[in-house]
Amino acid sequence: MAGTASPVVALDPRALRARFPILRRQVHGHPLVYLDNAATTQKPDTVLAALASYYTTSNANVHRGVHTLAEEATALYERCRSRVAAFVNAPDARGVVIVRNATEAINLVARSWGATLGDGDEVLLSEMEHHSNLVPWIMLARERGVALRHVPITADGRLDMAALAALLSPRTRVVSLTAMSNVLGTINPIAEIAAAAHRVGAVMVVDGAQSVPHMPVDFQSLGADFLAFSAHKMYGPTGIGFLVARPELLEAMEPVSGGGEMIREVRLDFASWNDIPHKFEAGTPNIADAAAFPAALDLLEATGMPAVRAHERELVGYALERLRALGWLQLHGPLDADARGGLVSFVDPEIHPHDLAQVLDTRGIAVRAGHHCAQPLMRRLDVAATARASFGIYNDRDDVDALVDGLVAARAYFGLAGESHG
Amino acid sequence: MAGTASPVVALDPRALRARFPILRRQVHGHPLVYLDNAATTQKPDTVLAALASYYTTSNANVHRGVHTLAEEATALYERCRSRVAAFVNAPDARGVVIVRNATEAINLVARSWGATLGDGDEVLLSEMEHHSNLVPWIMLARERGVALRHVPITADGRLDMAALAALLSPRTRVVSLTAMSNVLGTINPIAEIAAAAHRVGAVMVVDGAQSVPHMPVDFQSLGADFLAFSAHKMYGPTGIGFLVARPELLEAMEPVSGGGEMIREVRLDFASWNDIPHKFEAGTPNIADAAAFPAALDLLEATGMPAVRAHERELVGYALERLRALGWLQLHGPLDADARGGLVSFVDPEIHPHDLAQVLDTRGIAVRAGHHCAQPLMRRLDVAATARASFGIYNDRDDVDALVDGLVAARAYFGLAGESHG
Amino acid sequence: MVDRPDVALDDLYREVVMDHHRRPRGRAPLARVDATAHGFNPVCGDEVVISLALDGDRVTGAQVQGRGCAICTASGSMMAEMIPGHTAAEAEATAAAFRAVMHGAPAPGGTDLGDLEALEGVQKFAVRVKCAMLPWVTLTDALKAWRDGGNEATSTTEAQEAER
Amino acid sequence: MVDRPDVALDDLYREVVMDHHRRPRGRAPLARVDATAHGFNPVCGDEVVISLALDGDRVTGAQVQGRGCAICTASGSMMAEMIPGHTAAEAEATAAAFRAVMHGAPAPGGTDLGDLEALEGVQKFAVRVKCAMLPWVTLTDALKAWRDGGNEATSTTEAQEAER
Ligand SMILES: Cc1ncc(COP(=O)(O)O)c(C=O)c1O
Ligand SMILES: Cc1ncc(COP(=O)(O)O)c(C=O)c1O
Repeated sequence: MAGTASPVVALDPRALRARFPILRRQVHGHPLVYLDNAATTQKPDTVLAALASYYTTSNANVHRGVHTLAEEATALYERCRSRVAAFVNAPDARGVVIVRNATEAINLVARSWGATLGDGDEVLLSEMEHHSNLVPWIMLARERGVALRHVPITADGRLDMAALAALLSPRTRVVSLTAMSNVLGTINPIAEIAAAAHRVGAVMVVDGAQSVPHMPVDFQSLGADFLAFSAHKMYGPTGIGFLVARPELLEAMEPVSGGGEMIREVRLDFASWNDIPHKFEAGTPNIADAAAFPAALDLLEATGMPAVRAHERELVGYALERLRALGWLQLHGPLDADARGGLVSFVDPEIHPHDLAQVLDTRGIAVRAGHHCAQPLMRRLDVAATARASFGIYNDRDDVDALVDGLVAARAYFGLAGESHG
Repeated sequence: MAGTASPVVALDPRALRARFPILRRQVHGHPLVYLDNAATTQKPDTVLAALASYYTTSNANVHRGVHTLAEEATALYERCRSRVAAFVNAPDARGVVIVRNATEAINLVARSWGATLGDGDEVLLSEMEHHSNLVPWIMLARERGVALRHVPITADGRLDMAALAALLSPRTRVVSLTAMSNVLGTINPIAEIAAAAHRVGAVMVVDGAQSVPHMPVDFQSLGADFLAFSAHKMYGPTGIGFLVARPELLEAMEPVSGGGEMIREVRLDFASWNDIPHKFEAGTPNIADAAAFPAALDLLEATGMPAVRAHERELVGYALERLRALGWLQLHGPLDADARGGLVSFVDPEIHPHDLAQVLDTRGIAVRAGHHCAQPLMRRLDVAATARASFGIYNDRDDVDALVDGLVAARAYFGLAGESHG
Repeated sequence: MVDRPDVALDDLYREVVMDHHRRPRGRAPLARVDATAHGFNPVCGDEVVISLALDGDRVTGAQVQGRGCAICTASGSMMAEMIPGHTAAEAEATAAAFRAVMHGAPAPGGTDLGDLEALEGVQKFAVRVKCAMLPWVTLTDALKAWRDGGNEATSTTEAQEAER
Repeated sequence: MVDRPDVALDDLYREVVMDHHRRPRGRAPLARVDATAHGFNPVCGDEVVISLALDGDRVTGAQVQGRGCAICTASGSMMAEMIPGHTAAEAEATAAAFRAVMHGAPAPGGTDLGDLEALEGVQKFAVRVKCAMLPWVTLTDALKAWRDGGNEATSTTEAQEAER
């Protein structure tokens, strides 16, 4: 994947849409318009077929069996690991730990790598982080007296890079940031930050939950030390996610969970660990979903991540334009589509996001309303909640138009003026 | 389920077999004879259909969305919890934490409840435990100076109950035992042990990985405080398991993983927890597999757990009889079928278990060979490894016969005498 | 797929509900506050603060502040209108009756839910039940704290709505 | 489903392999031990202990003990027969060549694998590759420890076979 210099072939959302059976569903008598992709994406037929195929031909427990099914299941499971490594251009498949989700990946780093930290050490986060990249560090701070620092955001929803530079110091042992905000859409300059982090001797943890599904992500050229993401946000099954790491770091880390698969030798009161990445995978893993996930990577690779990004960039540009034109919405995050991923958070000052989402739902339109697991950011933006529309490879301008019509209809429903200014 | 006093209707393994598509597969030109059910079971068509149905109609992220799909996905996810609670007769669905597997469930107890232990406290385990019920406690012992004690086993592979009584003391804070050994098959008298544990003030942790799938298990009448098991060993999907607990205990425990879903309020440097069981479920859970698992419970409930147990008891009795009659095998575990679950471990003193499993595989017979994640038990039995045949609801006497023929053929292949003495 | 009868928006946003939402009652500050509680819905970030004046065990005044959706606002507004003049026990009985209705049970005989009946349609919208309950959960907490001698409490819909 | 050509058992258990398995060479204790290592396959519990006598950097004697399956035993027996008379570097080259073959690569030009060629079929049985490699992984460790000045080492197939 990485390094292919072929020209970007535009993706065809209609053709892609046909691959997702759920998109033929009706909601309240309307065709489903699914705009909640930042929460989770839908799954293509090939992922469902791969799941069914695993269970109807090769299901067995992995790593320990001589029999044919066990061998096949093991090969399928390990194939997921190498496919993921290739997808993000990791240096080595041994650096890919298969976990439940991005949250578990970040917790693993915070707990295991975090165990090397103590009083006086600092972890640098930001005001735009998801709870999954805040709470594990808050737990670490409680346990080990580590200090948390937070990069503030600018008025237009970007990381304040000057403040970031000022916060970095030799005390900084970890910098952990989202590559793309799930509320603001902001794409953060991770490569630049990673270089700065390394200069002060910190490790760079990248929350790739939103970036890996929606743009080309190259672990090595980012200079990441750890990268966390979830399969379910990238057209893969629920229940499986990844921690991609530099193998040397994993080698030095202690496991956080004990049991089958992760051991080398066990005595009643002594245990030694298996090699990486196995020492971090205790118990029977989520084999079926690992076997199925490469089908999602096939789709993304066939589409091409540059094309995915170009499509969503175009779509968010169109959405920003149409939503701004309504005139009554507060939009959060940078207004420049180049600086943001394919999602937009907005607030109608007169209709609570919950009510807005409810009205949209009756028209078959699925958006998310709430704090998006970013309560500190909500406080910073001085809102209780926002509504958020987030795009995937199967969305197109018609979906944006349906959203805009829905927002106008909501105003009408609640008896508010709702003339489009556009 | 619990308390139904209807007579046990014998199950029909042939009819059940028809429900499992993989059992129509050929391996090396032979119909698959799947005897590795203690490692993982196969999945019925209804589980596959439920999985597909979830993804093609209701897939969304849970707990936070107003839209229809999110509401449906949440209802399906929470339905799994209440179905599991009912299946094991838990006092309250709030006591059911959805995890990845039995291993994660035991780790959760060892880490979170274990954090209340310290020097001088003791954890009582046994010589027949799976690594998943040894290593988490070894890790705890390392961290907190807790002492581990182990109930020895008798010559015929049962817990030495006199030794157990002698090991229990007011220092014992946790008793954690398997309800059914995955190597010996031994069914342990958990209710009696739980009562004894409670008398000294210890909590009773039950590793139900092998018992819950194969016999009626009633959380309340066992007197369990915690019960761990995996869906994949009970005809459900991989990637999902359960910790069933008394809610009061969960209330008092700290979460071990932080992120979305599990919080009440998050500030940049402070977080408070959601209510149980949510505070233990950080990040997007394995929604699809939770939605699908009740289909496996449907099958088990329709079959009836007493009938499942009766079937497997009968089958293991037949297997013990036929394997003993061969005359050259070492059999491990109690020879009384009433005292054991539907699995049998054996060693041909002249053929290494790996080689035996390999020969069986060429005949389409899947058995496990190895230490079965029970290295201390292997040492106790003075073997490097055993071969193990383990039964499920779709196995019948023909499968046992195929196994016996395979064992005879292996002897012939390796040029050893192999006359049946039976 | 979950069976779910098609629901009309108007079931949720009845006339009476919309009226309370647009002109919420009970916003004015009280001269004296005897009990107060802060309620929080972690699912959506909604917050309410309930302040009560009591004379003996009779509620004489109620103020409802905060930010919430139409359902939450209307529910709080109805509460502010209903409970003054009632005893603490009566207010708690109303809260209990309303919770029963929200969870699909019939209102216990004899309870007059007044305007709250207009929120009956909310029960069909599982996520929104918490919105409707937030003011009432908070009220219950304020009264509990007042009985226990304290006069401040913090509560969440999760804590009290978990049993449903 | 993984593509997997149907494999015959005889590919795994060739005549030569079975012969080494039945009458393993190199079981006799050495008069002098200059290097030793303990190898362990955590997947199946197999263990081997390799002891070596060296004269300068030439292996003069090898003992292979332990318990393992037919493949592991045969592989160890072949080793005990092959390496005496060879230098440490030559023994290591043989180990490297054998590993290459086990992982589907051609043997580096010029290496004579001797009886080990009979184990070629093992490469089709992914799990069994570790069985065949265990004695060689352990040998490599014994020689490494000897070079490093120590004379004892512990190794596992996982550690060295992970890169494959
Ligand atoms: C007795 C016992 N406990 C625990 C486990 C661990 O189960 P899992 O690997 O699903 O976590 C197993 C199965 O391997 C088992 O047999
Ligand atoms: C930026 C970001 N980080 C982390 C997560 C957590 O992902 P998951 O819930 O799959 O662990 C999410 C999604 O909810 C996210 O948007």
